[in-house]
Amino acid sequence: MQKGINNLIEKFGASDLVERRSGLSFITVDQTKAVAAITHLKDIDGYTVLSFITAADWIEDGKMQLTYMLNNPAEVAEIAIRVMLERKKEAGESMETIHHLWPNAKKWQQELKEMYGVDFPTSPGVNDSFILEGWDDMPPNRRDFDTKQYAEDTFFPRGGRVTHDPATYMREQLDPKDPQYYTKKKKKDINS
Amino acid sequence: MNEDRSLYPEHDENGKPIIDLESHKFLKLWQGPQHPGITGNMSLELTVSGDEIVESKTHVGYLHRGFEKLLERRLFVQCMPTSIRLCVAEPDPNEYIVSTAVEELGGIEIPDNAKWLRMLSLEMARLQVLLRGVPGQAGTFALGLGYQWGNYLRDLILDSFEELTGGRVYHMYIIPGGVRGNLPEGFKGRMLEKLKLIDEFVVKIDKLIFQNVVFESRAKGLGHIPKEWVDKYGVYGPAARASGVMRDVRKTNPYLNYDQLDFEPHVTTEGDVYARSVVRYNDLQMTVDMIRQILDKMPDGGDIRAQTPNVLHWKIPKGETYVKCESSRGEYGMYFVTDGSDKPRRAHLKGPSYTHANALLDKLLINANIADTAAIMVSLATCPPEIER
Amino acid sequence: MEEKKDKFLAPENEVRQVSAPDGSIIEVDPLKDYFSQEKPEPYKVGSGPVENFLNWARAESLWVLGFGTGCGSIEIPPLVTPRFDMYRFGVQMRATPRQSNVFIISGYLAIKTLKRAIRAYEQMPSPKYIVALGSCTINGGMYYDSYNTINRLDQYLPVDAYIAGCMPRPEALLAGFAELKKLIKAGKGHKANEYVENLEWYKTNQKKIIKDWNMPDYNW
Amino acid sequence: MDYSITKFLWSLLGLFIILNWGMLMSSTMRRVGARLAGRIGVPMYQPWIDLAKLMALKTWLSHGVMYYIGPVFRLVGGVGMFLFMPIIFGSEIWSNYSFSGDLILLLYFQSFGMLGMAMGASDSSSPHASIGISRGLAQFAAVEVPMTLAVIAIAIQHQTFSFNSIMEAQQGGVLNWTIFTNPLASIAGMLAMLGAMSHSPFNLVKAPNEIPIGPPTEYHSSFLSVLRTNSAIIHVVEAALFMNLFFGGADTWLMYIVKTFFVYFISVFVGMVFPRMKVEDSVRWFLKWPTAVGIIAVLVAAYWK
Amino acid sequence: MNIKKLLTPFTAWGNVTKDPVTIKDPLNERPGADRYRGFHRNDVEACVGCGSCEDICENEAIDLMPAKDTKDGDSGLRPMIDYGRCCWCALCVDVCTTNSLTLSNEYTWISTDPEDFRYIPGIDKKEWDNNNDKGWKKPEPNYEFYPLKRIQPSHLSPEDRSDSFIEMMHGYSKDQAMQEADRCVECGICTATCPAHMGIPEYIKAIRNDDLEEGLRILYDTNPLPEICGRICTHKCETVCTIGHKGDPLSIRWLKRYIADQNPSERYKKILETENLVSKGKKVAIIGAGPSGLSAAHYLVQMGYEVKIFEKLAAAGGMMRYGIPSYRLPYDQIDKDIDYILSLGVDIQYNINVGNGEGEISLETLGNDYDAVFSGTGLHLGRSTGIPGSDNKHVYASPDLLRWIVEGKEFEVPENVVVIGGGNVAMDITRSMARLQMKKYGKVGVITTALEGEDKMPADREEIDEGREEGCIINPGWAPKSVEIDSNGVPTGLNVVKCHSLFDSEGRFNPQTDEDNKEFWPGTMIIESIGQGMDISYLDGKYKDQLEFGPRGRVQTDEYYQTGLPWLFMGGDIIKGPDVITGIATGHKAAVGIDRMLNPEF
Repeated sequence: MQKGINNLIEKFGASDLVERRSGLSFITVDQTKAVAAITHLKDIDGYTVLSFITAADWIEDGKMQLTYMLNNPAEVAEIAIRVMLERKKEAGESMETIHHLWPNAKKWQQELKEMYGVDFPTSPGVNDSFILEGWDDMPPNRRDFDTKQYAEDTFFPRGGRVTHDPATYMREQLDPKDPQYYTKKKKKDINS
Repeated sequence: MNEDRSLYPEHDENGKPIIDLESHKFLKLWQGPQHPGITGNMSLELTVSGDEIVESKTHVGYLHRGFEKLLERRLFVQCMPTSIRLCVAEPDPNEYIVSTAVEELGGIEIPDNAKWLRMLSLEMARLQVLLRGVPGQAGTFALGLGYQWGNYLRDLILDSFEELTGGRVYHMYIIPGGVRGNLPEGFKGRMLEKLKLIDEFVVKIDKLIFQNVVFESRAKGLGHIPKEWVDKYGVYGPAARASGVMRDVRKTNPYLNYDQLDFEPHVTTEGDVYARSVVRYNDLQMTVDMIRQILDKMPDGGDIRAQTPNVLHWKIPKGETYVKCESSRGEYGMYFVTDGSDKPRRAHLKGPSYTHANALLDKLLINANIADTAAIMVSLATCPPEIER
Repeated sequence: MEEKKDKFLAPENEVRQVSAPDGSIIEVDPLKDYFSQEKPEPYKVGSGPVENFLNWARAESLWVLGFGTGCGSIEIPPLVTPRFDMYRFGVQMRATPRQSNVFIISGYLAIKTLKRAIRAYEQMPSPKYIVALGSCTINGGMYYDSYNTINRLDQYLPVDAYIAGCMPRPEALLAGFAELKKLIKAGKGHKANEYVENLEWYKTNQKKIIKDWNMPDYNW
Repeated sequence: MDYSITKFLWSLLGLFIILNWGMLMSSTMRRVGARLAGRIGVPMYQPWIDLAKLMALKTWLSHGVMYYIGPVFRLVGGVGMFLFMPIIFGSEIWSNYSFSGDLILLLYFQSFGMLGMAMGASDSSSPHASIGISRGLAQFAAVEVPMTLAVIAIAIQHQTFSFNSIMEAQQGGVLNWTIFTNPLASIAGMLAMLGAMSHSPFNLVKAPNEIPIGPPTEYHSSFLSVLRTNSAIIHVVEAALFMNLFFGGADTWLMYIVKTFFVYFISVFVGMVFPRMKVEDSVRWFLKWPTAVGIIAVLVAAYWK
Repeated sequence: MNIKKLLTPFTAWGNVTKDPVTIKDPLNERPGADRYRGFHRNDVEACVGCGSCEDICENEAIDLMPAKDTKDGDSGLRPMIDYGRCCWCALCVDVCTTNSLTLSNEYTWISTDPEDFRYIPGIDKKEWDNNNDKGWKKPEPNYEFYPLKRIQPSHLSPEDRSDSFIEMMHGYSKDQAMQEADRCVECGICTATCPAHMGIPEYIKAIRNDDLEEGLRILYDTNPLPEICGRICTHKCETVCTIGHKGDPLSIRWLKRYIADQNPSERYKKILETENLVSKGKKVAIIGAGPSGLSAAHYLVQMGYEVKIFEKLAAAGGMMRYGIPSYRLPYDQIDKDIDYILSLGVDIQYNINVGNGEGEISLETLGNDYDAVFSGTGLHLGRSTGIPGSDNKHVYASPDLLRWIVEGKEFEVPENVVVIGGGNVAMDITRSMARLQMKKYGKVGVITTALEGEDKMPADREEIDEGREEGCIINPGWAPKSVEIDSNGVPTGLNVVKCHSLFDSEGRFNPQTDEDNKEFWPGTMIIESIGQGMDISYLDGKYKDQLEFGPRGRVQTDEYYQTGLPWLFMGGDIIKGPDVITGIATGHKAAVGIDRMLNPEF
C-alpha cells in the first residue's frame, strides 16, 4: 500500500479505497476533513505536487464529486482524494479552498465555480469569469445541462438534412401499404 | 537583471503593486488574442510602466469548446476524434491518454507491436513539436531563420505521419485497442534519411542560436524559475528539468516500452529561458536518438490491435483512473471516470500549460520587459487549448 | 427611469467622472469616446480598366491578418516557411488588422473569439475578404453540439470562400488563395459591402449569441 | 528653360529612379533572406503591387490632424535627405541641392522623419504605436551619438562638411576611401548604420512580436503606402549616405546601385543571423562600443590634423 | 563580449548557396499519401446501406439517403456526407461492414457556397472516385471494430447424439449470449428481411442490457412462437446480416432462443401483460394448429376475439411437431409456446378434419358459425420424383415417415437407406433415420443425394455438416435415375447419374446429366424428400368458383391474406413459404386483416 494511505484511513476516516494500479489510489475523504487530510499529505507524506482539482457530477446519487490529485514525486505515487459534496439542484455547492497550499489551486477553483457551480468562498478571484464570457445559463459542465439542445437553440445548424433508419425505410419499401402493422403502439391501442 | 526594481511601482502591505491607471504612469496593454507574439489564441492583460510589466493576468477561453462536456456524450471510440483536438500542436499524447484510459478501465491488453508503434508516433510528435519549438524560442527574439529551417523539417516529419497514419496534423492513429496501421513499406529507410537531415539541422541551430551572443544575452537570466517553485506552482517537463528537478514521465513512470529504451533526459539548474531552450535542444537530440532506437528495436509487423468489444456499444464498468504520459511540454494526463454506460462520465485533461500559463506566468512576467513576454511564454510552451479545453 | 447597470460591462468601460487638471469634473464614457459610432457606408465599386488593374493588384497582394482563431492556424506556419512559401504568390502575413485585407477564420470560433474576430474584421480596411477553413465554419464540424462554438460562420460574418477539411492542408489553403484571387480579379470580392448593407441582420445575429455586447455596434 | 526648373526636374527624375531602385532592392533583399531560409521569396515586383493595392484600399479612419501629417513628415524626412545629398559624384545634373554644409542638414533630416512618425503615431491612439515610437526615439538618440562622432571625425579629417568635398577626397582608388583612410570613424559609422537601418538586432521599434508593427500599427491604405514609399527611398538614401562617407561615393549610376546595394546588404547580412536586442540593451550598446570607437576616431582625427 | 559567439552565427549564411526546398507547384505536385484520409468514396454496389457509418460518426456528419432500389440485404440507402461536419477520422471506413466506404487521397475542395459541401459518395460523381488504389482503407487483418467470429453454443458431440433424439444444441450461456449480442451493429436490415419483421436489433439490445423480459416482449410483438423459432427458424435474417459480409453473421436464432429459454413460462403472462384480455365478442375459426394458425390465434385473441382452432391431428403444432425431429426441436419446447397461446383463451378441438367427408366439419359450417375463418392447413403430402420404381411401397415420402416417428408408429428400419433430396426436410429424415439405425444396428447406413451441387444445396450448411458428423453420407450432385427392385418387390438400391447443372442459360429448371458417370447406391428403403404438396380439397364445393388460383395451385390473396371470400383468410405454407417464420408472419398479418375487416374503425 502506498505511503500515506494508512494515515488517511486512521486519522481522517477515509473510505472506499481503490488501488487502480501500483502508485495510483483513489480514496474518499469526508468533506469536513478533506483540507486537513490534503495538508497532511502535502506536509508529512511528501505529496507536494497538486496535479489538478476537478469534479464529476453524479446527478443520480445526488452527489458532486471533487477529485484532488496529489503527486508524490519522490515515491512516484499519486493519491486522488475524492470529496463527495451533497449536490444541490441549482448549483452552489460549497467547499473549502486550498489555494494557501498551492497558489495555482485558485485557478482550478475558479474553473470549478464557473463550469460546475461549486463555490470556494475566500478563494481569490473565484467569482471572476475564467473561460466563459457573458455566460448566463447554468454552469455548463453540470450533468443536467444539455449542450446539444443549447447549441441547436443558439447556433441554429444548417438545415435541409434528413436521414433514414435502414430498418424502417426498408419496411416501408418492402411493405408499402402498412409497414407498421406489427408495432407495439398500435397493438396497445387495440388492446385498450 | 540585477537592478533594484523594488521602488517602482510601490507595493501595498500585501505585496500587491499599487497601480493607478489615472496617474498616466501606467498603461494597460493587451497582448492578444489577435497578436503575433502570443502562443495561440489567448491573451495577457499587462499593466506596464514604460517597457516594464508591473502586473500580468492571463485570459483564456478563446478556444473553449467544452471538450469535457462533449466527451460525456460520445461513445468511447467517438471520444478519439474529438479528444485529439485538445492540443493542436501535438495531438498524439491526447490519443494515447484517452485510448489508454479506455483500455485500462475496459480491461484491454494491447499487442506488443502496437506498443512500439504508439511509441513511434508519440516520439515523432514530440520531434515535430521540438523542431518548431527549439528554434521558435529564438524566433520570439526575431531570429526567424532557425524557425524556417525547423519548420521545413517538421513538414518532412508530418509527411512521415501522413504515410504512417493518413493524417497530416490530426493523426487519429492510436485508438482504443491498438493502432490503425503497421509501418508502410520503406518507412524505416525514409525516416532514417530524415533523421540524418535533422542531425545536420541540430548542428546548424547550435551555431545559429546557442552560439549567438545576442540570443545568449537576452535569454540568460530571463524568466527565472527557482527550484522551489517547481512543486509549488506545478512546473513540468523541460521547464522543471531546466530548474534542476527531474520531471519526465517516461523515466519516472515508464509506460509502453519506454523502459526498453536507453535515454537520459537533460537536467540543468539555471532555470531561465536559456536553460529551458538548452533542455529542449537536448530533448530534440534525444528524441532523434529514441526514434532510431525504436525503429531498431521494434518488431517487423504483427498485430496492430487487440480485439475490443463492438465499439458501437462498448460499455465499461464503473471506475476511474488517471493516465499520464510525457508530452513535449511535460506531464500530460487524463482523468477518466466511467459509470458502466457506453459513454464516459467524466474526462478531465490535465495539461502542463494550465499551471504554466496561469499562476506561474503571472508571476514570471512581473518586472519583465514587454519584449520578453513572448520569449517567456514560448519557453514554458503554453498551449491555450489545453488550458480551457 | 432607473438605468440598469449592464452586468457584463467591463469596469474600465463604465461611465465615470474624472477630475481634470484644472479641478473641473468631466464625465467620461469610454464606449463613446474610444470608438466611432457612425454607421458605415458601403464603398463605391468602380469599373473599367482602372478597376480591373486595381482588382489585379488587390488579388496579387493579399495581406493576411495574423489571428489564429482556431486549430487551423497550425497550418499557417508551414505556409510562411520553406516547404510551401506563400510569399511567392503575393500572400503575406500582417500583424495588425489595419494593414490586412484577408481574414482567415481558421476553424471553429468560440463565442469569446467571435467577438474579437468581429472587431478585427471591422477594423480592416475595405475591400476585405474572409476565407473560412474547415467543417467548423460551414456547419459546426466537430463542435456542432458545443455550447460555446458557433455553427455557421455566414450568419455572423460574410465569407468569400470556404475550404473543406479538418483541418485543410497547406496545399488546400494555397488553392483557396488561388480561388480567392480568381474571385477578386473577376470583381466579385466585395463581400465587405454586403456586410455593411446587411449590417442590421448581421448585428442581430451577433448580438443573439454575444450576450455581453459591451462595444459599439460598429467600430473601425 | 530656367535652370532652377531643370534642376528640379532632374531631381524629381532622380527621386523616381531611387524610389524604384529602393523597392527593387527591398524585394531583392527579401529574396536573399528567403533563400537563406530555403524559400523562394516574394516576386521581384511585389512592392509595386503592394503599393498599388494600398492605394486602392478605402481610407475611413481618422485619429486627428497629426495622424494625417505624420506620414507626410516621414516622407519629407526621406525626400529631404535625398534632396540635399549629391547622387552622382562629379555630375552637375545629378548633384541635387547639395551645398557646402549639406552634411549637417542631412543629419538633421535623418531625425526629421522619426519625429514626424512620433507625432503621427502618438496621435493614432494605439498603445503599441506609442510604445514603439518611444523605443524608436530612445534608440535613435543613441544611434545619433556614434553617427555624429563618425561624421565629426570625417569632417575633421577632410576639413569639410560638404559631401562633394568628402567624396572628392576619396577619389583615385579604393585605398583612398574613408574606410581605409579613417577606419575607426568608419567602424563607428557603420555600426551606427546598423541602428539607422533598423534591421535586426536593432529593430525593436517595429517588433511585431511584442507591439504589432510598432509605430505604424494604425496606419493603413494610402497612409501606409506613403510610409512604404518613404522606406523605399530612405533605405537607398541612408545607404547612399554611408556610401558617400565611407565608400568613396558613386560616379556612375551603376556604381551607385552596386554600392548602395552593398552597403544595405551589410545590415541585412548582420540582421539575418541575430535576434533583436531590447531597446535598453541596444541603447547601452550604442553608447558603449560604437561611441567609444567614435570618440577615439575624433581624437585621432583631431590629433592627426 | 565573446568574439566567437559574435562570429559563429554568420555561418548560417552558408545556407545561401543551397537551392530553395520549396515545392514548385504545390497544388498539383503533392497528392496525399497512400493512406491519406481525404474525401469519401463509396462502392455503391458493395454498400448495403447498413448505416454503421452513421452510427459511429461522432459529428452526425452522415445521413442515409435513398439512392437505389431496396432489396433483400440492401436497404437502398447510401450515406451522404456533410463536409460541414466531417472531421476525416475515417472511423466510418473502419466500421464499414462491407468495406465499401473508403477515403481517397484527394483533399482540395473550395467553394463560395457553404451549401455545396454535401454529397453522396459514389452516386454524386466526384473526380476522386476513380483513384481507387490511393487513400485510406480499413487496415490489414486483425483490425476490427467488432468481433467477426461467431460464438458457438455448446452442443452434444456426434458420438453422444448419433443415437439419441435428445436436443443436440444447448442454448447460449449468459456470457456467450452477451458476447454474441455484442457483435450486432444494429443496422436492422435483418428486420426487413425477416418475413415476420421481428425487432431483431431491439431484442439483441435487450440481451446486451440483460433485460430479457423486455426481450420477450419484443419477441412476442411479432412472433408468438419464439422457442420454436429460436431453434428451427430458417433464419433468413442471418443470411443478410451485415456482419456476415466480412465475418460470421450473428447467431440471431440462438439469441432468440436464449431470450425464450431464460424466461420461465409461468411468468409469460405477467411479462407480456396478457393476464386480463377483454373479449369483443366476435368469433374467428382457425383451421390447423400449425405456425400460421397459432400465430393468427395468438394475435386475434390478444385483439379480443374468441378463437377456436380445428386440428386434424391429436396434438397442436402441425409440421413443427410432426415434421421436425425432436433432437432439433424437443416437444416440451413446442408445448411451452403452444400452451401459452392456448392459455390466453384459445379454444382448440383436436382430431377433427375440415372437409366435405364423413365426420368432418365443412368449411360452409365454419363460415356460417364464425365471423371469419383463417385456414393454415399446410403442406402434408410428400411429392414423388416419379422415376421408375418410385411407386414401390418401400419408397416412402418423408412427411409420412417423420410423422410416424413423432407418433411412435412402428415401422421397419432397414440397414441401408437412400434419401433423395437436398433440403432441410431431407436432412431431417436423413439424420432421423441415422439415429434409428444407430439404435438398432449400432451403425449408420444412410446415403443422401441431391440434384444440386455441394455449394448450392438448399439445406442449412450446419445441418449438412452435422449430418456428416453423425455418419450420414451426403453426396450431392447426383440425379436419381431409377429404383432397383428385386424379385421380392423390395428395393435393392438407387441408380444415379452425375448432374452437373440444374438450370439452363435462361434460368429454367432443366437438369443436365452425364449419363456415363453413374453409380448405384444400395438401400432397401428409398425416401423421397423433394418437397411437399398441399391438400386443399376442403375448398371444393360452392366456394371454389369464388376463389382465384395462382401458380402451383395456390389460392390468390391480397396483402392481408384475404381470399376472394371476404370471410376466408388463408396463410402459412399453402400461401407462402414454406417455413415456420413465414407461417407466423402470414398468420400475424391475417389476424390484422381480420381485425380490420371486423372492426373497420381501427
